Amino acid sequence: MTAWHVHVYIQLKDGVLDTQGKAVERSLHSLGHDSLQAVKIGKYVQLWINADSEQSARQQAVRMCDDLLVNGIIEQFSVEVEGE
Amino acid sequence: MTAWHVHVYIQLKDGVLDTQGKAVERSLHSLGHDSLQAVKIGKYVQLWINADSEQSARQQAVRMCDDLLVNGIIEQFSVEVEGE
Amino acid sequence: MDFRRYGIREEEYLAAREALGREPNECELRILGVMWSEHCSYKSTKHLLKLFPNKGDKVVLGPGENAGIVDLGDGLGAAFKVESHNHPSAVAPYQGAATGVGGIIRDILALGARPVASMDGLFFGAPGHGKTAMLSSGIVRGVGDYGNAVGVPTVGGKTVYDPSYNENPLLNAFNLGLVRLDEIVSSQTAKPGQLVVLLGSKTGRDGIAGAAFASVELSDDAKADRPSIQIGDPFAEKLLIEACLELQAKRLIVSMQDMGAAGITSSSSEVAAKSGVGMVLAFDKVPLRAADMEPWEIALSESQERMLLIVEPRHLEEVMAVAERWELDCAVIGETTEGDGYSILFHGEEVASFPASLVGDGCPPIHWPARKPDNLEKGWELDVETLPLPEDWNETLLSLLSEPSLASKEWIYDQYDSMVQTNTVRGPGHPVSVLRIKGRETLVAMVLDADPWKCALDPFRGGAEAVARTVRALAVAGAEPLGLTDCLNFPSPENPEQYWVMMECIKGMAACCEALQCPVVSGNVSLYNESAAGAILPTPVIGTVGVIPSVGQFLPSGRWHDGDVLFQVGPCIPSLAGSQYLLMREGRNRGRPLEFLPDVEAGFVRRALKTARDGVASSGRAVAGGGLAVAIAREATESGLGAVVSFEIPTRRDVLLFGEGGARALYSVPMAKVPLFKSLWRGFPLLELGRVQGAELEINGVISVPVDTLPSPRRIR
Amino acid sequence: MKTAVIIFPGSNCDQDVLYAVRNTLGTEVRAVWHGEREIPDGTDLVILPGGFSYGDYLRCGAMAARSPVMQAVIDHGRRGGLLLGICNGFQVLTETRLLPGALLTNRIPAFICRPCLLRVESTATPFTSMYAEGQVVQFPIAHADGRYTLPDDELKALEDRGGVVFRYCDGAGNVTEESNPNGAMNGIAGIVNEGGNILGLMPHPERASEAILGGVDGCAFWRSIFSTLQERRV
Ligand SMILES: Nc1ncnc2c1ncn2[C@@H]1O[C@H](COP(=O)(O)OP(=O)(O)O)[C@@H](O)[C@H]1O
Ligand SMILES: [Mg+2]
Repeated sequence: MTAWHVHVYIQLKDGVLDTQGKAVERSLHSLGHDSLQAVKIGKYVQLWINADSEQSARQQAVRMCDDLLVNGIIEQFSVEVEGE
Repeated sequence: MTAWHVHVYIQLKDGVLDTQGKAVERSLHSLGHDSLQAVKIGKYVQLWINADSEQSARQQAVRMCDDLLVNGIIEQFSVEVEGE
Repeated sequence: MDFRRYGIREEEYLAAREALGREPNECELRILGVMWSEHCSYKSTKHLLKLFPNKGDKVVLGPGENAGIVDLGDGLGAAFKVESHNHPSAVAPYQGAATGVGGIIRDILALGARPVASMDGLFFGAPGHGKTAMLSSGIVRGVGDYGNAVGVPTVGGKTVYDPSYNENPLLNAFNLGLVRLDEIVSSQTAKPGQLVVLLGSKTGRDGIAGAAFASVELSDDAKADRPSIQIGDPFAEKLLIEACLELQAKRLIVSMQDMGAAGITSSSSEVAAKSGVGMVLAFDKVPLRAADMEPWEIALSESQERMLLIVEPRHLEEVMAVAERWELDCAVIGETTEGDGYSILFHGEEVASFPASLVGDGCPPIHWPARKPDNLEKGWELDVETLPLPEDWNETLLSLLSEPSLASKEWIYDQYDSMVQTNTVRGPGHPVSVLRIKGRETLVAMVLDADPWKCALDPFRGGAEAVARTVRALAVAGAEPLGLTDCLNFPSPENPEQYWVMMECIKGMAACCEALQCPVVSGNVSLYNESAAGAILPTPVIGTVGVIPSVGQFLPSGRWHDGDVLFQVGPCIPSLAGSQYLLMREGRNRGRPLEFLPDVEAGFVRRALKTARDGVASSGRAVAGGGLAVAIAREATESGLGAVVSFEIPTRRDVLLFGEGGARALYSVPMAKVPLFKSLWRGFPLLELGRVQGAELEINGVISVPVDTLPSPRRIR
Repeated sequence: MKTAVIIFPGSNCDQDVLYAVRNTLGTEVRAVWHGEREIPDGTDLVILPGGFSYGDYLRCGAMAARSPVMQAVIDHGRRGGLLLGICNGFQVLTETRLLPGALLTNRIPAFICRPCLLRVESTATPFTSMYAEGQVVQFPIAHADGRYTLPDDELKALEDRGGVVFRYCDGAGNVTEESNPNGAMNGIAGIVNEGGNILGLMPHPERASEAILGGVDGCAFWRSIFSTLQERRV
């Protein structure tokens, strides 16, 4: 059993209006960051999981996403696994 | 000028209470995810920036972090730049 | 021993050494450094606070406890207090404000009271200034997110903008709770042989030495040595509230103390000292978030959402069961003993030991020298006749109503849940906030106010005026004032002129409390509010609480009826000194505020109370910021009605319309009740102003505006 | 009529709802802790109250939707029992998928608390039978995440079956951009499931159920439920 460090990136699906992103975009513009084209705000979840293999760690992480971490109606996610 | 897609990962510094992570960890455990050791929750911000070079895009992103996106007292961040 | 490293002054070091009869060790010095900081020890102000009257028929618990308690009648008490979280909010606005709200709620909870209402005092820099937008939005979000989640409504507050707060914004958090008088929990009732229990979140390295941090001036390059800021967890606080109230209802606790500044050390030594017992704590029993914490870090950690309980050994099991149900950590960390020895063990070794009373009471007071500011009188110079009259009065009124300090604070209080708990009869947006108490007739009313500009000009008069403003507002609404709490926000006391100003402010406040028989039951001091850019205005913030016997005796504001007669009661000649009008016109604060007249104030309060109780008016509002014209405009917009106002002017028009100060109120009275109203106010200056009618506001032929063009807060129906 | 109010850690409108139901109807109301596996026998109405269950960390209502008591609540709803989610409770219902869609951060990403006007779109529900079709009522809102959202095809299906029960509107009953406080699609403030027994809404009827608090438009909400249940009995 090894401990795996899993990174989960969650973002709103395309087409779902990201009001926080829009608000941050406006604030950054008003601070003079003119080269900024767009902002999108999501979640960065780190999980430390005990598992026999990288694959099993990934599977478990995906299951946690489905069970709780991600709302599939509005969100999408990707997973990266790192050994420890 | 190219548009660069910048990924910013923000997390709480070590030792700073992660109220969300704590609650999510408990909830995942109660859903039976026993192999889970720890959870940490942060932000995943995506920026689209116009810049001449990757380096300049990175610098601008870091400045946006300092100006607004990140509270240096409690948070730390890392940046990844991707061409478009 | 390099005691200065720990923020300890030489005389303090000597006092400690003498009390101990030996050299204090490093851990002890660190503890004393924090416990004897200004924030915890009140060493510069303790003797000044004695000037406040704190006794009265209705006072159940005065200063000295976690909060004051006044008697609402029928065995029920209101516990309330206001506290500053200025320095943390300046550095980390969101978290600083949030933990400020959480902290004051635990103060109230520590008495066994259920927190039912919050108010917030916000003092921001000039709206256009670089940091103001970021600081104000962060602070407001912090107040809101914490209060909203924890389920305590924010029912009112005070917001002031002035450049003196540019670098040093103020956040004062007020909370009020209800408690049955026979169920008050005390921090003074521990007996030897009882258990010291820590309930709530784990202890981490948050805000270590935050109290000491609050006792120094803000420096620009503070980033490096900033203490790690506390993070608020309103979710944990909500559980803590329910758990503590359940423990109290089941009578499982002997004594309780919140953990605020200086964490475990402060709370436990206070309980020991006040109860007259000793205490032995084993720090290895403290549930930690970071494994490698040193004893002094554990001692001083300001991790939030923790309470200290004193429990009889036979109740421990039940206490643990309650904690488990609410999913809170709970650990026995020590016990009370005979005598007054307070000692901390870590892995079996004694790391600190002193008499319990030493930390709380042992700090030698400091009497800073006071000197009347040289230019005080210069600031009083104001020859009104040299001021040009406004050219366009409509425009003047409209601009005044849009001045940041006078404009609607909707953008702020809309972010606050003001209605949760379903008791809010009048929430933010009204001159007083009013709560009902379920199952009773009585209403509780409260106001938070301040007038820093007048305090700066004449601290005695300004201090008195600030207190008077709160009491007038309550009295007009029909609320008998029972007591008040105050937060003294001032710059460094080490400057003799600033010290003098603070002292005079306190004297002025005390004089008004005395005259109106409104005792001070709790409070807080925040000094060193200055930065390289300068000092803040002297800013005593007053939170006053009153009781209205029944809904029928509550006089609302903004309830004009068509055909009502409008009156101003009170001395007719206000002053432009420190007025919003003058600040707006000149951009500078000057003039001498009106003299404080104790008999007039008392006479006003007596008559205003009777006016509300006898139901002789339809609407009433004390005249405050912006003067009579602003009061009329607010009543008009809230009522959705116009008025024709025209009266003899005993002085310059702008002075009467925009001048401030003194016991004055605006009433609208149904025609049929005018004789009654007049007889009620006999012996007091009374000025008939005009009539409620139409949809235009017309004042003495100079102001004429349609009411629906005045800036006004939202009206739904 | 027996009502059960579920209390999650972090719920904060639980006592308000208990009080409003008792005060308006005088009927039996019980609090049920989230850790229970069952709801009391004979429960007619289950209410998921407002608040910040589990701190609203991660996503509003997400963790509450997965807490132990929810299986019993879901079963109650599936059996046709009346189930009401107010504010956070509505968020919980969407997270359990008993109601379609999701509640996202408000158009202006901040908490907003104030009275709101609502148009009653459907009186054919057990919760609104005592209102008039198109009636404008005032209930307060208090939330940061109330922007009701769902995919276009589902939105159409929801509208087509008359599943929208309340919409934000102005004083004249018009659904406008300005009268929509959070950017919800089609101004939607409350919806009902296909079975007609599960209702979720963001505004708080329990805060509009007493004159002293400034409004009584919520009373008919509780009375509707009461009379529906009476009728079902006979
Ligand atoms: N920070 C705040 N939080 C909540 N309510 C506030 C706040 N600031 C002002 N208010 C509310 O806005 C209204 C006006 O506030 P204030 O600034 O004191 O102006 P006024 O001169 O009318 O008293 C009051 O009802 C007050 O309770
Ligand atoms: Mg006020």
